[in-house]
Amino acid sequence: MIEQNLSLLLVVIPLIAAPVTAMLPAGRSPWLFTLAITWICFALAIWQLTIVIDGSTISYELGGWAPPWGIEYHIDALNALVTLIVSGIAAITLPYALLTVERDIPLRETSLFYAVFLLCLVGLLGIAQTGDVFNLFVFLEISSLSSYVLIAMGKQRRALTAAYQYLIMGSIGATFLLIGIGLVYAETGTLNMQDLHQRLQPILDHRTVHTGFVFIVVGIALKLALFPLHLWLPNAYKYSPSAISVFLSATATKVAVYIMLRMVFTVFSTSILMITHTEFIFLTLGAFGVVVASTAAIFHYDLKRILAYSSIAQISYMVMGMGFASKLGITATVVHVFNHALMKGALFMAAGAIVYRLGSSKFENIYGIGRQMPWTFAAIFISGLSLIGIPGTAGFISKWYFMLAALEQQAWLFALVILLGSLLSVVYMWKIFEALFFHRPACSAPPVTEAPLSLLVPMWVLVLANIYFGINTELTVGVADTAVRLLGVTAYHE
Amino acid sequence: MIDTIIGHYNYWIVILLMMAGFYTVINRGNLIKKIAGLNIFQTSVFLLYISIGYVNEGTTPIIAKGFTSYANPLPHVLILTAIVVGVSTTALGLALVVRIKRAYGTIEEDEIHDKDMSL
Amino acid sequence: MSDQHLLLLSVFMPFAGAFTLVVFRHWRNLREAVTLVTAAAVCLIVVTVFMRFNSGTLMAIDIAEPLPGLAIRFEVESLGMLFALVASLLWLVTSIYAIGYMRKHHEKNQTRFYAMFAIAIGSTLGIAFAGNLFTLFLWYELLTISTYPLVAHTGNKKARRGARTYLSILLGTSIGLLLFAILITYTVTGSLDFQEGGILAGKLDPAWAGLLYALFIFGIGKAAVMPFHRWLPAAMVAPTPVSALLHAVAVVKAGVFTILKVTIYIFGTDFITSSGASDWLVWFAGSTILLASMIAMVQDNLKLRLAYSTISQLSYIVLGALLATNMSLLGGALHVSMHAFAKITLFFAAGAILITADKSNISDMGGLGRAMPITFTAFLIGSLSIIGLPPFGGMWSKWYLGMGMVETGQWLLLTVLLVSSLLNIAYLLPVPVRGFFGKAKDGTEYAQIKEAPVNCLIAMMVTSVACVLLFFHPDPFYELAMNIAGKK
Amino acid sequence: MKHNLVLRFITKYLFPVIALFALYVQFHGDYGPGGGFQAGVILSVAFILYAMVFGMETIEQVLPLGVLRILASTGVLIYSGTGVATLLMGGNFLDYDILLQRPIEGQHIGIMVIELGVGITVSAVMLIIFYAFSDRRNYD
Repeated sequence: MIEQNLSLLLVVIPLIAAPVTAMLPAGRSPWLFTLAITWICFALAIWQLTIVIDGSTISYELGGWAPPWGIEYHIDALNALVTLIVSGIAAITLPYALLTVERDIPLRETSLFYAVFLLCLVGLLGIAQTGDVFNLFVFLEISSLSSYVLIAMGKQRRALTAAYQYLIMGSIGATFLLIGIGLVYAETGTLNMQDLHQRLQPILDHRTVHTGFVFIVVGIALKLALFPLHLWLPNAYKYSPSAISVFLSATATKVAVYIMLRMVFTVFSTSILMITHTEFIFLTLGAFGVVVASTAAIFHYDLKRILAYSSIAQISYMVMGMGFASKLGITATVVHVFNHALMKGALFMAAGAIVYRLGSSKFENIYGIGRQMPWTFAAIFISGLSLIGIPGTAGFISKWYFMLAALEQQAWLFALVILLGSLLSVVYMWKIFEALFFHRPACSAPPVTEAPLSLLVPMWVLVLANIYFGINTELTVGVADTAVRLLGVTAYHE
Repeated sequence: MIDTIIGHYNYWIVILLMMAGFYTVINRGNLIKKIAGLNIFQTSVFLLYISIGYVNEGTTPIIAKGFTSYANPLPHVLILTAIVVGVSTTALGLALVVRIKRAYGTIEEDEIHDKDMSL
Repeated sequence: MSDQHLLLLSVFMPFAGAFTLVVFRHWRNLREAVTLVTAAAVCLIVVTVFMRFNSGTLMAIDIAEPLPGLAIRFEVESLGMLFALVASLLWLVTSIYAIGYMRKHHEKNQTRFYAMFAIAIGSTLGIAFAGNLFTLFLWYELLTISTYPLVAHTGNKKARRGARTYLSILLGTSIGLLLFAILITYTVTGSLDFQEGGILAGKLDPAWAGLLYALFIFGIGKAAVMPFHRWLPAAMVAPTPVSALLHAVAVVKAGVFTILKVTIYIFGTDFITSSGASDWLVWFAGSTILLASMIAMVQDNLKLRLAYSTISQLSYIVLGALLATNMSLLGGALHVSMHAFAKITLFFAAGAILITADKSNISDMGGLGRAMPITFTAFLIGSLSIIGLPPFGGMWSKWYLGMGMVETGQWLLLTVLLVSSLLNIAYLLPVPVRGFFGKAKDGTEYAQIKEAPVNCLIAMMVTSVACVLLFFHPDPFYELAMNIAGKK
Repeated sequence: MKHNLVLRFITKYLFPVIALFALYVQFHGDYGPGGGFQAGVILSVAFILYAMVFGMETIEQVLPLGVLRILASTGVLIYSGTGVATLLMGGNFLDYDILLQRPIEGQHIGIMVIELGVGITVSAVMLIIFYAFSDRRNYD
């Protein structure tokens, strides 16, 4: 019973839980309930992955309507991996959220906060599970709307403007996506992804299809903060409550990358990239994104903001990977989606722990804090190394694949950009290390102690995952291989 | 030529509204006007969808005697959902504006920017 | 214990030691005892590995496979064995020295110091026993990172700036060039295994071999070939034991060791000679030898002078690799060990002078030798070994390097070698000479200055005796080095 | 506006008419244009009109914010509960065929219940939005 409805339950359980949470009395009970729900989702996601990891697929028909008329949940290895990331990060964020949320959110709003959090989870899981493009749009908006709310709950007033800016940009992106879906629907008369793929193949050179494709790509590019549409992201991550920074940075943009993969490779196909020259656009914008965002990160003096800019750079890598449009490139993108969730999650958790103790992430307030908070600092250090791509960490694996993809096509320029990006990340990460550890603390700095255990344990789980998935890549690379095969991407030929 | 232009009048309206809305979003500094622009922008898309679903001589898609041609109901259903999304976005956006007004005392973008910078 | 586990133990023992001594951080004596015990244990294990290796046991173990076809693999082969022996033996000596030094110098954060030191040595052993280029790169990067806190140890502005230079050059070259080179190698061959005769021959267009080889030579920033040498003088802000073991032995030798490995097992010496990959690179190494020696002559700070001397000496080994003949490789491999023992003696002496007399500039050391005779004698022995005079070990390596040059008819390079030996005399010997026969600037005698702490003296004596012993009995190292050269 | 007799009079009598129309739209959605979304909005309009004429306090007495929140949540739960019910009865999510013995009746009852949930949530949410914007006692 559970197994046959697995793919659905992953969406429905948090959906039912959200209104229940909203009705719970303020206090710790909403947290406890949400915790249980996220862990259940995580367990189901693992289960789901074990079913599809061999390359098989699950198809679930909502309301018993067969596709392409009804909404279908179509699960393959890629969906399952993204679901695993989203639910896993949610499950690990929740223990972390307990104390930080008590600090960030007024007590009477806690039940609403967790309800909105669950809605955001519903949206993200729904995107990952669904096989219907319009359904995907709806889930995208559920997750986006709830993330605007979550960001606006940040303590400083700039959280409001950040959320507002994100809302405007996100809504434009969603509307673009809607236009694109509408145009494609007008041409094909279907919304089911598999069906769309079949029907689009003969008409890939129609102008309406191109227009639809471009609208879809631009719409998603806004959501995933592709350079130069990234301006909403730094403030949104900087001013949101700590737990939300962790959750969104590790999941929201990754899910947007997933949508891009799905749309480009499943709904359309690799050849549309060549027909519309989008691969070149992906590569160029990705390369600019890597260089510009990494450089921008160097010139900021605020931990969370640097991490946010670094996120933009890392997403640009993923877009470059798509631009290579080869087996290796997409493998790199998929692996990096997973690995980046691990490292950014850990980094934002550590940043949140510092904010928890000091109330600020500005360098001038946190100089030398690494000595008082050695575990937090060590977490930043190791996950920072992973971000740079030091061998032995998860980040290295994805960088390795990006480089292989570039070298395979003898795209020397882009290979150099990837290396340059790594070097720039060395610079900004080391700026953080030095500020946190070797810089003399300000005289007025209050004495602080190590972050509480409930913050440290989730943080270190992610840190250790960074090392584990740098040494054992059976899961990540294995799933990515299967996913890429199912996406129909082939190895690069000259 | 004229026929093609007039024949696609629904698209012209859509494009006109879309550009008007988009321009407002980008150009206006007033946060409420931005949201109004966003609304117009979204509405144009709703119109696009509905006009896609139109079938010549078609009636409301309810089975009844004497009618054989119906409008395609699916775009309507889709757009109903999209309208709900639009309403939620508007409500949330306006709620944010209210709170921004409370926090900053203004809803003009440049003034808010100045206040943030002056800190 | 099985051979494989012994191998793993040798690499991970220092890590375990680091962990243990952090646990015991509040008990100073216990902590330092842990360091010593770990160092001794590692030394013992490596010697055992050496014994078994000599008796013909093949030792190799894969511990994980992060990327398809690229395992984290440990394997013992002659060159790595030689390097591991040198590193572990000298770690034991340095640990003894470091305890005396750190206590006398009242350094802060000693726990961090010892822990990172142990991790750095563990990484060095990882490099030595790496079974493929991928594993080697992994430990190479870990070594860079683990030595960073040691360089920045004092934490003041000067140390931070030095550490930044250190890190940016080492990480920059390794990510920007070395990783690039590794990836190209992998793309071309589909493998990164160390194979006798190399893996690139026949797969890479010889025209590109020179470029790829250059990426390797410059990418391995730890070998300090000019113009990527700036990090080594910058690293001299570190406490002296760090400079002694890491920046005269472990880190820099890891660099040249990697170059040797790449030359022999990735390119293959035949491929290098046939493709002419190294023809233009030898001049970089040659000019590094001369330029660094000249810069060393004008340095007044003793540690800086030694650092530039190291840069120059490293290029000897690089040159040995670039020439890719039996003799030159033998010389290069021997020089890894000979230079290690000599240079560490010099650094020990420099550190001893710093902590007892508080002098770091050579011009202030006039007459100091009479107050610290043992230290300065050790310095003299080290200097002579570096210069390459009998009866000191340094003679052998220079001899074979020179033979290699004669063999290939590189007369100009031979001249470089000889001139640089003269320069060695010019910048090293003035120190003991001034110490023994010179006068202090202000004419005072150093009545109040006693010899260095006994720990430091023991360490210095051990290494200087080793310099002499290695002249008469270079056998263990010589045989290992012969293996490599002979395998060609 | 509290003293405008005409408005007060008309509003009082319009209120039940609007509410009734909302119910019509709600339950006739099965056969003609209509459904929970529309009905929910219409129903909330009745309350909003009343509130605009008689003041916020009057409807807050009937429908305090807390009740509205519970109503909004309940609507969602009715919706998803129906889905879960179909699941438990062995069908797919929201597969109404399974609800009653004859599939066609199942479809009728299923869509009714679903739309009821939608209607409750929509009207409650519209009122919550209205409260949020009109209740400016806390600031200004």
